[in-house]
Amino acid sequence: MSDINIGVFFCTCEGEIEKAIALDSLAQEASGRPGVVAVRKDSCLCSEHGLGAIREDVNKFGLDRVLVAACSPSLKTKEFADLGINKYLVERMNFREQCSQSHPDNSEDATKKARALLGMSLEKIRHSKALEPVMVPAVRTALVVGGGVAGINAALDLAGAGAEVFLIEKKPFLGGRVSELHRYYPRLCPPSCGLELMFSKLESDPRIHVLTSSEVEGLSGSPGNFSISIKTSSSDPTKPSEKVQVRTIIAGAVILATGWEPFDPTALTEYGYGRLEHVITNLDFEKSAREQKQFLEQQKKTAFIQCVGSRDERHLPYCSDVCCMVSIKQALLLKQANPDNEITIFYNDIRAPGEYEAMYRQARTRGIQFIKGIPSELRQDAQGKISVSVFDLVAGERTEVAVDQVVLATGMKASGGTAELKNTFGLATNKYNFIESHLQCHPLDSQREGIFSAGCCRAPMDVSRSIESAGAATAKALRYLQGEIAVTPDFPVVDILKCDRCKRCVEECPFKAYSFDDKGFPQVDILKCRACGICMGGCPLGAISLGELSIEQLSGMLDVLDTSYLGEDEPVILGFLCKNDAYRAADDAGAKGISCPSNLISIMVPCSGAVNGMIISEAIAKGVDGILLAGCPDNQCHCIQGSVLAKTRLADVSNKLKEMYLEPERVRFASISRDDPEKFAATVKEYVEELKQLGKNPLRIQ
Amino acid sequence: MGHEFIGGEKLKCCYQCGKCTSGCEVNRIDPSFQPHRLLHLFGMGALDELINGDAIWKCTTCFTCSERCPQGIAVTDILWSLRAMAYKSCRASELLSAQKSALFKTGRLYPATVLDHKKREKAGLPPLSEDSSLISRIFDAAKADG
Amino acid sequence: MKKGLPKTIDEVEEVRIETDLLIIGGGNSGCFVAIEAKGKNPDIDVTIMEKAHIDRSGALAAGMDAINTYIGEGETPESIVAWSRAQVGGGPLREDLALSNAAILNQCVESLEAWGVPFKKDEKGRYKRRGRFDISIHGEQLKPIIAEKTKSYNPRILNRVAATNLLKDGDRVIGATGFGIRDGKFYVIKAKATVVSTGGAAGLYRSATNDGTTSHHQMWMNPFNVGTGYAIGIRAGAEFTLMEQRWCATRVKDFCGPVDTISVGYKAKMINAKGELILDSPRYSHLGGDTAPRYIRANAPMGEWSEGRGPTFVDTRHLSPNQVKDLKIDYLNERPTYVLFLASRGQDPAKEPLEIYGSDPYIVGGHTASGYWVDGDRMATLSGLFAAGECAGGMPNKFVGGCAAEGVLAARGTLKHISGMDHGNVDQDQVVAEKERVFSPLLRGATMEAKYTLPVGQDPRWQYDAVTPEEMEERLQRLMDEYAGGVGQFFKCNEEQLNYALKHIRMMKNQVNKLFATCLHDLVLVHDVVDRLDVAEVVVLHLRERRECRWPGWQTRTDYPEVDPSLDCYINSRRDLKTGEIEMLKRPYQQILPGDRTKAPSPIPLSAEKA
Amino acid sequence: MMKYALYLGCATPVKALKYEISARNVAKRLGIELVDLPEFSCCGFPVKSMDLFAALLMAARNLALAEERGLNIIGLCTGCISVLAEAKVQLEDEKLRDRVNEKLKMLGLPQYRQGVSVKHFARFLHEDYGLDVLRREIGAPLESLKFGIHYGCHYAKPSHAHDCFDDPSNPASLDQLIQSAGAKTIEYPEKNQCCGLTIRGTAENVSMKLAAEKLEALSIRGADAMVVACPSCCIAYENNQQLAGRKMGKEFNLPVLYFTQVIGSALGLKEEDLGFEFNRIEFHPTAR
Amino acid sequence: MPVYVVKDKCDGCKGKEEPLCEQICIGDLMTLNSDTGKAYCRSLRDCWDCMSCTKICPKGAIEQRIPYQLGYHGAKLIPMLGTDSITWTCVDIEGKVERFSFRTRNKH
Repeated sequence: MSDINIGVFFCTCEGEIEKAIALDSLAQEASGRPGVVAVRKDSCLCSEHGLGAIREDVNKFGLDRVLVAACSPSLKTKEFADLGINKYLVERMNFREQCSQSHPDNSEDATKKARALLGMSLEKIRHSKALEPVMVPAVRTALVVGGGVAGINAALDLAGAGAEVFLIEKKPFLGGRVSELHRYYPRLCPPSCGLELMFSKLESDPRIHVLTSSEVEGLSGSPGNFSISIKTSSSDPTKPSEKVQVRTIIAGAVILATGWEPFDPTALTEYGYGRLEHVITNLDFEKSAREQKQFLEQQKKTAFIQCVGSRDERHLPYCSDVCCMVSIKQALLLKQANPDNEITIFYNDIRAPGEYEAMYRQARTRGIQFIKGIPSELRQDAQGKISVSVFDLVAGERTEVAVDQVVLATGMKASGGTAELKNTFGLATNKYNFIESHLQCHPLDSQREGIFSAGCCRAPMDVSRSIESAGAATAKALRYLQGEIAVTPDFPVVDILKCDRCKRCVEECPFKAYSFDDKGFPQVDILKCRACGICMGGCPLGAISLGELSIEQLSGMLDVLDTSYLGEDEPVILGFLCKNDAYRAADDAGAKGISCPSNLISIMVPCSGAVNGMIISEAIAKGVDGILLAGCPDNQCHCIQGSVLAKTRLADVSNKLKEMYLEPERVRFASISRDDPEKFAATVKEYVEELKQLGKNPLRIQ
Repeated sequence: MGHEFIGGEKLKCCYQCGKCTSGCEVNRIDPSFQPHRLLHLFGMGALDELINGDAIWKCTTCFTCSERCPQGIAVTDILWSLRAMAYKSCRASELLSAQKSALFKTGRLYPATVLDHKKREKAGLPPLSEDSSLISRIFDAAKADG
Repeated sequence: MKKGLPKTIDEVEEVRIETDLLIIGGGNSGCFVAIEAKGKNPDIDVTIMEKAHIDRSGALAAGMDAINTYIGEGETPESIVAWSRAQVGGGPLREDLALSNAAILNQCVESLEAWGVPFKKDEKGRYKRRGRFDISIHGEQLKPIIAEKTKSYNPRILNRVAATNLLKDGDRVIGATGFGIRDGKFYVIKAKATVVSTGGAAGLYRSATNDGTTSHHQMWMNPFNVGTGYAIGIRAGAEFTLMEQRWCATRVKDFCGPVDTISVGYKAKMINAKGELILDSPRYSHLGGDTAPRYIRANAPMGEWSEGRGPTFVDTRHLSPNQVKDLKIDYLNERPTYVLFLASRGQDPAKEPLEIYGSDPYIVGGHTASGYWVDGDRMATLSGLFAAGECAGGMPNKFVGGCAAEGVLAARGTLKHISGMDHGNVDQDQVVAEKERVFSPLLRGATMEAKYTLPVGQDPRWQYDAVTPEEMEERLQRLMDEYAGGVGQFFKCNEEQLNYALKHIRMMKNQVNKLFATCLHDLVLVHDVVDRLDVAEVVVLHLRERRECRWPGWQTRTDYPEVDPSLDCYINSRRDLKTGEIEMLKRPYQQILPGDRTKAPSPIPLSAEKA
Repeated sequence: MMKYALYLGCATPVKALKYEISARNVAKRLGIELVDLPEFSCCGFPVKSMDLFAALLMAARNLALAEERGLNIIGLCTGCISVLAEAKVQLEDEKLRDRVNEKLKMLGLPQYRQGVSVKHFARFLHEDYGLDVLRREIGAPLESLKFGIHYGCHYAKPSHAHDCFDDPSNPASLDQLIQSAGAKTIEYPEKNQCCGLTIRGTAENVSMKLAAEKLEALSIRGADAMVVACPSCCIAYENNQQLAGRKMGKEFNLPVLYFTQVIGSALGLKEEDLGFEFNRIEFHPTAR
Repeated sequence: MPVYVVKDKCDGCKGKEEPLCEQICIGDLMTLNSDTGKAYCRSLRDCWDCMSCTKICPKGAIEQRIPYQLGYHGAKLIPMLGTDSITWTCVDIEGKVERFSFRTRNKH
């Protein structure tokens, strides 16, 4: 099918590339290839002049495919996307980072490898298709679940950005946990003022609809057009919920702000909460302080015990983030109310990030005692005095204080509301039952597109950070509230002529993007999909292809790969490199001049989980000596289980190889993190050596 | 390491909150005994200091620290491990050596004297059996590692 | 995956579909019917009813290594027909059908390549010929590729639905009924035209390699082609022809796999125990030696055995290592486990010749001429009913290419028929009766399970006080082998044996209401054996009617050892729907191509062979 | 009739006859059959300080022996019971279990198959026999008496070994047991404090002080007697009472009883059937 | 002809119903044990050894055997499916290994 016009453009990169690769001879070969109608060499293709030249040729020769041999495709993407031709018809060949720069000292092999790359890319580009972003209509309505401080702020911000907002709250009133507080830190102002301000804003904004005594019953549809059914029971507490109203809301995005619950310290019996008088929790403290003036003023000795339940294997294995500052705040309040109040805070580590340190310092200057050391138990004498005996780790000796009250600094646990939504929304939660996300790279995303989390349903955090995260979540959600959503067209497409409906893709998709059409064939919801290609990697029939990279293209590239491009005795490794980490690490290796054997030809894949076993088998059958699948370390995979699945599939192939009396070592997985080019180079070197030991792939000899 | 370190796995998680020592009855009376410090030394690998010192023999094995350690460290078990190591390098306390000889002779910690046997008989209690070789058999079995 | 089974007939869910064209059997020719019909007229509604899954069903399920009919350089449609006629000893053969088929044969074959099937090529880039009309392919994916093409025309595909009978409105066929093997539903499908393309009938006879246990299905033809296509026609009163012309072939011994691959593909000659070239021996040379009609060659090894010169072989000792490799690749493309078989014998064809033996007889109208009596449009004697592939009678030596072409021709026939045709009226009584007939074995099964408590660990069904389909199948196969000229009897039979067979077949037919099933899979087996009985009866009647030896091996009558010129005609049969009796009739032969029917014009020397 | 293997351990049969006698008779009175297994050996507690694996092996040995007879274990010494119970938990690990069983085989002993339960007699009465049933049996409730309960560290600790049947920081079951005998019990801060006997030989001062503090706390609060559930604790408080007093310059005269003696007398058993003659500090519940 | 499913390789195609081997089997013989979630052949006697299931199984969990009555023990035949090719490995009863690798589909 050479009814297409291909233009091949070589960049010398100011000699950087040409010093290792004989571009002229390649250019000559290229011009001889079927379909190639234009070949050009330029000293700097990414320059205005270079790009101009390409555009010119596109018009002059009516090019419908453009092949660019220059730097890594992960660079200069904007420049080469705008060549007057659909960007999916432009193919990049990594001649610099992964060729000239990584084999600087061996221009002969570099050229050989470049030649192989040229052949494969020419084949790949034949099968490329022009793709346009898909525009999906979306409503301008958002749903916010949870009327706490995070939820309220999210609602306000969304409305502020012009969206219609439904704010639903389980309780008959808004405010959440914050309304149970006496003061917030660091400014020690009463929540009421802040809340009242927010409430009035909520009321005055016609775009915000507040539904109290309401709960989410179910969610269907996809981002841009979620349909959520909501049950509202009579908000009047005197009347029983006889009149229950169920309504359906169509929302483009959902922000979860289902908050937290206090940890109940009764479990730590040594502190006798509930058994001993005047042993209270920090939340009890807020309540009393709010309700009875004298609670703070009346002189007494108070001890605070930090980390009660938090950072405790048996209860909350995590740090609850706020307890240190809460105790300091409460201690300060006691001091303010009555300077004679004596206060000791028993701590393990005080965590006061950023400007909170100032409050900590203030507390110390106010004469609040800080003792490093956690008491083991509380004993109460007949007079009700509580004796706190502790080993002062700083003094290196035991001290004992008798106090009138002990405040247990208890932490935050995930709320029951979150747990309920986990099921209705099909969300994932982490092992502490907070909403799961890629903590580091996508902290606000849930594992479902279009659903975001704000405030303490994500992790323990204080008021200011909750408000902050509400703002951030809003910004994320807005993408789905613009009236229409532009979806980049690299999502997978199922070839129902090949598909046998085994459902593997549906099961393995980490984002639950698959559902079934009326004939029972899997269909991907392009809005839930993140184009990780895990379905493409898993399909036993090779029936699924990504827009950017199809099974057809891959097997086409294998067809033309000359497995002895370095000569008969050199092993050839085909590398499938995850574009997030491994591929970039490989680029850096080149950029840093870490030389790397030219035996490896790399193909960039969206995720190591996108590589199909049939492709690997095909490569082995074609005589490739080794397959290197390089992905992220398991816990770093952006597609949650991509690299894990990749390993399982690789294991299947290597088992098969074993049965076939071939060496299972011919397939290998390597975890390469983005910043470890040395490891990448070392891995390849080592693998090449190992393969030399193994000898040629017996199927190559055939 | 093997079974000598039953309970030792989590040792490295100790973040020195001192709760063990705070709750330690012995420390209250003999400040020189500081469980958190033993853990620290153990973590630092200062085994000799531990094994040669007498601290490890002061623990009553009351389990209070193990019960309450936020990191779930089985402090008591670790102390036993240390004692066992001391014992193996012949640093055992006299008490232990005494107990040992009793055990190896009779298979019981408190050997019954003639008088004891009489008393029991008088009180109509069943006679006590003794097995002089049991303990050594068990120790041998334990050593013969499979 | 045992679905909740019905307690009563009424519990069986009914699915009703109205379609323009119903294709029963989604194998090679069935798929071609769909492709041609949809290709010519995308607007018509086409439904494929397939007992298995069209990705891998029918005779091509395991793959195919060759296309046995392709009109290569120097050959013509006429020459292939003449050759085909000679292959069956001068016929009878429907030359009209054969010529129309030959006219479109090549384009069908070539389309396979266009869809992605790799064809072997010679040095000139032409299809690699291994015999006069044989070309070699890598057909491991042949069926999946045909299936993909079919799906691309988006017909309604009912996988795992087995046909049970034709729906009739007077003399006209207006669709068919079937049951869902997975969903347990009863399908009533009305169609303006119905094509039967279910393949032939295997398992009527006991295979020589069947040792009862795990080798029950060790046979050449796909054993799940049980002749349903014939059976539903027989029951509906359609006319059938040449059902006595059984396909008894030479097969590799103890495996019962194809042998042309070797004998044709690698010029390996048949030898006997003494090492004599069988066909060059005076016993066969006068019959044409290597070019003797197919049935002669097929019968030769068994002849040697019966006269004490077995075992017999194809001599592969001249093969080079590369040829052996190619030979194995051919098998891997068609019947992979033959390579496993050789390995399990530790046998190297270049060192030891391969043993051959006679196969059990099959009724396969794509190979011999058995099947529906059809007109030029491939319409059977019942209006609205068409036959394709192995089901269409009168035209032997179709094989893969020819069956595909038959599909195309049948499709064209149906398109003509459909235009301006209504759906006709379904006879509700027939539907109710049929539903009862189809599902009652399940109800019996339920009663059985309720009645007995049985030892665990073994298939309890053997203990039941009723008949399992396996039992009846094995009885039928033994009967046919011993009394209707099976391989065990060197394909020979006589009037008395045939009468005996007939008597016992009818005894079994009286007992089909004792058959029971305890799951949907059993239900398939039940209807398989029921259909086999109907076909077997007709086959035996035909064998009895042809009181001569026209094609020794395919049809050998010990009591009439000669060819009877008065029987140089088609022997046909049709069930009289009133009496239920099968009546036999004769139809004359009509020669179109002049010349000696027993001689094929001498083969043009093949460039491939010179190379 | 409920049938159990009685695990005596080393101390009880030699140092605590009154415990053994009273326990056996209370059991008989309540219709609990206690079977003696002569093969039972030391639980392994002291061996832990020499070789943890050998200790585990000894515990496993005892478990396996009872299991072989199809009997669950009831014990009197809190130390022994917690060692056996802890071994049970450790042996839930399959690898370790296999290793241990392999050794048991070497020793010609039955395999341990996790089919035996281990309980202190007090826990058994509280959990299985049941307080209500017990109350019904009480013939001579000890209304007038006020006891100070000493649980002993291993009674409820390590809690995971004892299925957390009682609160390790603030146990109550023994109090309830004694209360069901009609008597009162004293709440006191030192309740959970250790008797210190185990370090008698290595840190005598600490050991004595620990004992003394508790004796004092209870004397001050006017306890009629201290109630214990472990022979070692009893040695610390009864046998060493004067010694501990002298060390701290105090005079104690606090009777120390086993809970079985108290229950026994409330059940109306005779003093001689409860080993009262072995009480070092004389005490006659009925006399007060 | 017997086909055997290797338990710890088979993952029932994860779909919990109709795994690929069951979809493809021409004889309606392969099916899923809903308790174990693993596939099995419900009637060894009826298998025609077309190897469709063996070829299509993504986990390589299905083994094909020759009935002992016909061929001796120990021979193996293992297919490996690529996108356009298939590679067969055959091991005979003496342990001799042969490999066959060839195209099964042409590119359009």
